[in-house]
Amino acid sequence: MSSPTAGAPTGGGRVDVPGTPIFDGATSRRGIRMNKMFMSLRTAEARERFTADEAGYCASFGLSAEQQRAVLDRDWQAMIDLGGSIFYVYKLAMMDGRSMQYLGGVFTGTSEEEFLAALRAGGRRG
Amino acid sequence: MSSPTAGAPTGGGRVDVPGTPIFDGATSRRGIRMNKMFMSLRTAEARERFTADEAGYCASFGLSAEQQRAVLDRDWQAMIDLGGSIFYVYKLAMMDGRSMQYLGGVFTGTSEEEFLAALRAGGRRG
Amino acid sequence: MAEVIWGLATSHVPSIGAAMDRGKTEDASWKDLFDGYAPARAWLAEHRPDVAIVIYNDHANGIDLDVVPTFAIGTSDHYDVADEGFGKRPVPDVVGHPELSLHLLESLVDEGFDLTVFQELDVDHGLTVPLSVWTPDPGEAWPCPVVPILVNVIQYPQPTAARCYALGQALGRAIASFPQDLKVGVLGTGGMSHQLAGARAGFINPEFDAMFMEAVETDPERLTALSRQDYVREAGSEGIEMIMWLVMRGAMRAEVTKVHSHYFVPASNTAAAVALFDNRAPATA
Amino acid sequence: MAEVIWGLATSHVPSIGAAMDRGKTEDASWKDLFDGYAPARAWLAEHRPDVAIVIYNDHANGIDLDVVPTFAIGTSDHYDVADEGFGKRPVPDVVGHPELSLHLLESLVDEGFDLTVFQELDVDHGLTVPLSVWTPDPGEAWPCPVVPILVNVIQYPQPTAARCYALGQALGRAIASFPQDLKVGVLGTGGMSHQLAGARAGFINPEFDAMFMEAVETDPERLTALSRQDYVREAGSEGIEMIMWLVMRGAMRAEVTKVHSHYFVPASNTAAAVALFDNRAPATA
Ligand SMILES: [Fe+3]
Ligand SMILES: [Fe+3]
Repeated sequence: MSSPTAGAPTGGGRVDVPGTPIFDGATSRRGIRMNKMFMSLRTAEARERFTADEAGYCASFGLSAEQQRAVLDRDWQAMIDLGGSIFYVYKLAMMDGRSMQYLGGVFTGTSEEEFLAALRAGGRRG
Repeated sequence: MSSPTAGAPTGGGRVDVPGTPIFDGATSRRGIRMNKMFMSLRTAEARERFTADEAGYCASFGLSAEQQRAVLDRDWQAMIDLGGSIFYVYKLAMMDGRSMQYLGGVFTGTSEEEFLAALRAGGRRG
Repeated sequence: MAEVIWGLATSHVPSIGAAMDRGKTEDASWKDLFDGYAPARAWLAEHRPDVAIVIYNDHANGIDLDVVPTFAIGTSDHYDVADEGFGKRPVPDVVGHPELSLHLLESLVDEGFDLTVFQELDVDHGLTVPLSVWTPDPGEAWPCPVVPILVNVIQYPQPTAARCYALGQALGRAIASFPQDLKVGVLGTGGMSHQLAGARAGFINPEFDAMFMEAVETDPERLTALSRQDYVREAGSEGIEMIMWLVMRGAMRAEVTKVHSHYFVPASNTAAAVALFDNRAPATA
Repeated sequence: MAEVIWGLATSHVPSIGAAMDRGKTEDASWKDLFDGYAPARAWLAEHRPDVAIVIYNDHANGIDLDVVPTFAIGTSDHYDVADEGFGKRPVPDVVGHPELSLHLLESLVDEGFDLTVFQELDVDHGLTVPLSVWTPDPGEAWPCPVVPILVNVIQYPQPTAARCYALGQALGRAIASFPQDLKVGVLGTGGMSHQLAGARAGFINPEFDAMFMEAVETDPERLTALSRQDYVREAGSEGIEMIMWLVMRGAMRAEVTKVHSHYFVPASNTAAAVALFDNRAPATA
């Protein structure tokens, strides 16, 4: 077996770091309907339709019942667990007027203020 | 300078063969509006709209005046010259009930029957 | 570990599928082609894999020109048969094998192949005609799940023949490292010589095709030394898609055993061929 | 021949663009960051290229998850600024340079990089924030046309750091072989350490960032030896996007001269940095 490509032989392999969701292929497959729904929220017209009937809008994108529940309940952790990519989930958070620091508080079990204070103090350490 | 990739150092470079249109990046850029229009003709609904108003349909896809003229006149050679990919142009030919052998006749200046006969005799030689 | 049990090279001309769908396989203009498939089909029926990997290209049906990937892989569990403009072919939709797809993707990216991932994809005649060549009467379902691998052969710059063969070799290693015991069939599709547009439309080159057919079995490296210019000149502007056979061939052993091959002119504007290779070492006598 | 005159590494955090768009650059929480940009901006204003190549990733704005390319290049003459959900940024659309794009594509594919071609693309903060870091007040137009090169850093498996650096080296050769005399600026974007989700959200690693900042200038090979696991562990799940700096660095000479760098925590959840490198051999004394 030869080395087929410069830049190839080193650096690959799976990733597993505690406390760190990895958005891999299986996760992306699980979340694709929900993520497509989040991406659609870039237009004002879609945001209006979503707001008028959140459950119906979710259903039209084919979300699973669990995913729909997570969205309707604004269960941000569940959205990530059910295949949401943070960049896509954040579209919904923005709609709700929530910041990435608010989400950070949710994910770390602290308040937005505490999370922000930790960032201002130089960030959290692994 | 090292060899960066197996399968890379040989075989590249530009292509120039007489009598042979090369669908390269510049051609594809030139033809993209027209090719997108051709691709849309996969649905019956689009074919109906196209048939009802060919010029209007072309305009809605942003074809250039030359491209629109080529389409309306069924000037198959001009469609290729103006950036059409044969796989896309063929969608329109199919709509018109034209075969790839008919197009072959057009491109080679013979009739469909002569073109077909040449194929049946083993194909044309370069 | 998964193992490639056979490789099947076959043209994917849409009219081959249409002839089957319309019951014309006994017509004078088609009979020799379909008779030529019979020995391959018979052998394949005895050697059913658990999953098939189909190397093909799309033809303005599943992918538009706004995004043109050099190499791509589907990771879905289901691929709809595309409506190419005259209704869907009356064949089953394609069941995927996402676990194998994702394993291949990870291995190939780690080896430095820059694949594009399709999580949703409609598959056109480039994929379904080869499945029909293999299995003329699938009934409700194709014989096994499929992993589609797409190659850009339509828009210059296509990957080089050498790069396609290198992809195939890496694909072979990736298959071998799959943790489950699976028997894998690999289909390399397209070709042989043909050209659809230009003053040279209708071009067929049986000498080049014969050389290619021989070399793909016994000396594939020779085919990797040919440039894009060589392929377009010798095989026609659409015949360059034969580089997809090299992906299949790269995934097989250095020595393979030809089970059957057949060459037929013309299927539409194309020199149509089938070539079936057994990838298992010959049984010791 | 075209020549890389400088390389600019910069974070592309959306809030940096928002702070500029809303006139908040003098606010206490932002002033140090923007003051830190000043020396780079002054030098860049004196060294205007004819074209800029921006290495970036999209964030659910220009590309959806149904198609995920490992590496892609735009070949258009125009890229609209994306509406990310709160209206388009009040900055100019991006003018492309299709001739250079197509030359780079052909060279890179010939070297065995399997790029995806985008003929149409909306560009998001990943591309426009770096342009704003460079040029805070573009007026009607950015300083020069742009070639976008996209890297998948969002969905595992990302390309390895080594593959990104190899792409950069091939990009450097491709730029050098462009027939026109053009001065080229290369922007590597993203980073530095940050993580948005999970129990480790808010993670920042200034020691790793300092090591990376030093090594990207003086010993980039060292950074190519790090695995995906190393990047995610040390830089956070989103900090892995720093591999895009390596594409920029690969396109430059082995020896570069740092003009200026600055490091700032936090811009949103991110350790933000700028680093500007002169690619021309120091004038002989
Ligand atoms: Fe084909
Ligand atoms: Fe980013």
